[in-house]
Amino acid sequence: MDGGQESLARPSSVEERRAAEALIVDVDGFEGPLDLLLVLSRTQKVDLRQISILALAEQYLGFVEKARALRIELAADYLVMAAWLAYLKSRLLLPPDPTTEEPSGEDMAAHLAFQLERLQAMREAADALFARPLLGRDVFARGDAEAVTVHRSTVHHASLLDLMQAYARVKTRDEFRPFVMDRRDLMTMEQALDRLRALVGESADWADISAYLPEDWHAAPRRRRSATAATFAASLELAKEGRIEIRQGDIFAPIQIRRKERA
Amino acid sequence: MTQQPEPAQFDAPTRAEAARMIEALLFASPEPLSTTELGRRLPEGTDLTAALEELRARYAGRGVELCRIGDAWAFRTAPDLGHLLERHAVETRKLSRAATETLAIIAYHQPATRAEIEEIRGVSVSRGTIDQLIEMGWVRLGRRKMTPGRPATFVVTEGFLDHFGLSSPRDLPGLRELRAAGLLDSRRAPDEDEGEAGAEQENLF
Amino acid sequence: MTQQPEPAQFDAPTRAEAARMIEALLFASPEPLSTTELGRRLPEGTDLTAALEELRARYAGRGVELCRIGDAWAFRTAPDLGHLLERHAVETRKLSRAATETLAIIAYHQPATRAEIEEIRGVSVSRGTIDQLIEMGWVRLGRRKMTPGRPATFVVTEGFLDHFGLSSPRDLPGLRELRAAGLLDSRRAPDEDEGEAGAEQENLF
Repeated sequence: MDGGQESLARPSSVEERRAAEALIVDVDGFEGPLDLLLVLSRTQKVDLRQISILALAEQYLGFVEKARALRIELAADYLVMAAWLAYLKSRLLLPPDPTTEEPSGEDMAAHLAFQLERLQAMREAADALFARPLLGRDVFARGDAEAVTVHRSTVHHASLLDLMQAYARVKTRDEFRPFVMDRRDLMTMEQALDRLRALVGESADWADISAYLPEDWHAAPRRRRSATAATFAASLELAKEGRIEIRQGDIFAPIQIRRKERA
Repeated sequence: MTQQPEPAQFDAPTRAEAARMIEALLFASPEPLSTTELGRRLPEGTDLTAALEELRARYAGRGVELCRIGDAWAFRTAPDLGHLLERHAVETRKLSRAATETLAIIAYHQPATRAEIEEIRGVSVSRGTIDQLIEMGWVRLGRRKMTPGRPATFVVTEGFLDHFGLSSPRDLPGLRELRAAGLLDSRRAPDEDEGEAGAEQENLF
Repeated sequence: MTQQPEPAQFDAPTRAEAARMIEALLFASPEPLSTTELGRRLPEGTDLTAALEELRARYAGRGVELCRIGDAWAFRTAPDLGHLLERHAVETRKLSRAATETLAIIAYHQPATRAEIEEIRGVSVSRGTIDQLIEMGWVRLGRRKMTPGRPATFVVTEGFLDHFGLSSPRDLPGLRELRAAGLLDSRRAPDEDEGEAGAEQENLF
């Protein structure tokens, strides 16, 4: 990037020129606008308390201008800081307005100076911390640790209730076999429906549904019950289809069906 | 931390300085250091023997002692303090379902053979399950059964009765009482551990 | 190897005996042991404070020193002997500037909220930075701040103190000067809402 040759703060030495160049090239290298301000402030004075915030604001705004001219994308917080510094600059340059409740430009500048000083202090503190004798680098812990031997023993626990429940569980397993239907004595609704469809067309007269049960399903009560239920369900289905009519004279009276005459 | 004066770089260290250095080296080293190795690490001209002798005397009778291991040196905890470095951790765990059932069957049917237990549980009983109960002191071998093959039987112990607060196995509540107490609902509680049982539990149905 | 008489099981040990025991325990452990942990391991009635003081004096200026780390104690090699021990040095990943600064801010301003860290650095703190410090065992969550939103705070750990050779956060380098210069005050920008301005800055030190 050849723009780096142009100086920001009229650097006198090669180092400073390099630093100014780095400012533009390494925009991503800054840890935010405050960090950038801190770096810029180094070209002014070493003592942050003596720094000219106004000059610093100028430098920062100049930096942002330059970055824009070079079409370098600046993150939003750099632009927010630029706007704020432009505002601060105007407050510092204009005579104070006695009617406003807003803090004076001097107060705002003083706080910025404080922030810079504090950031610088934290940076130095971090360096001081890492300059200490560090564990694993300068100071060492026991190398051959005689780790505490832990003798683990497991005590298994069971209560009388657990025992009784376990016994109850094994002893009653047989009583709880799943119920399996005996298919031989079961008529399905499909079977009844097929049968009924074939038979009901023949009769226009009312007839008990029991008359429709198959011959061999009459005798055994279990088979009769199953067949009756299936035939009844099938007749309901046919009535729904409009093929038959269904009636019952009274509660528990025989259920009768007949072919429905087509209109 | 006390900052010590840096020992002179090129002069041989005094005996006290050398002892300090060996102390730090042996402390930080994961394994014993041989005299050759120590010599390599210390400034030239160090009188190793004298320094090691001083250190050995210094640590004699302390909680940590300087030990010679073959040709090497290391700090070791004084043997009489070994007990401080041990800890006993006791973990309480619920007896597995397989073990509880097996224990219950032995308690209710004793003396019970393995075949009998398997018949009642409907699954085979792993050797480990009975071993565990024996190890816990709740079950022991009873008399062999006078049937073909003379199979071993298992019975519950005094320790078992003691643990469960029973004066005799006859005190165990019968099935009728279990039913009255609502314990015969054989639906499994949802929190029961199926995992352990699973291995042994073939489906009965 | 000198065999010491086994200390009486039920009497409190003498100060010399207690010092021997602590010496063995701390020597064996690479991690600092808290006074609570030491108390648990030693016979009841042991005067820990006196024994630790005796040990500290005994090891002062030696190659290995007794260090206080927060509420815990550990033996560490003397800092001036680091050059002898380079072979044991663990290559640590170099921390990013964001991480070292964040660590310093948490150490000097603790308990510090994320917002406070961001205010000082003038840039948002990525989740990963604090996570990394927590993972290294140098930072942990402190109590929530009693300000609106009850933000979480971060504080440094004993692992931090141990790594940087500090007995307590009060020993942080330059802490006094920084405080005197007002650089540890939580001062808000004059054009910002005064409402929450550090009304409740709990100061640890």
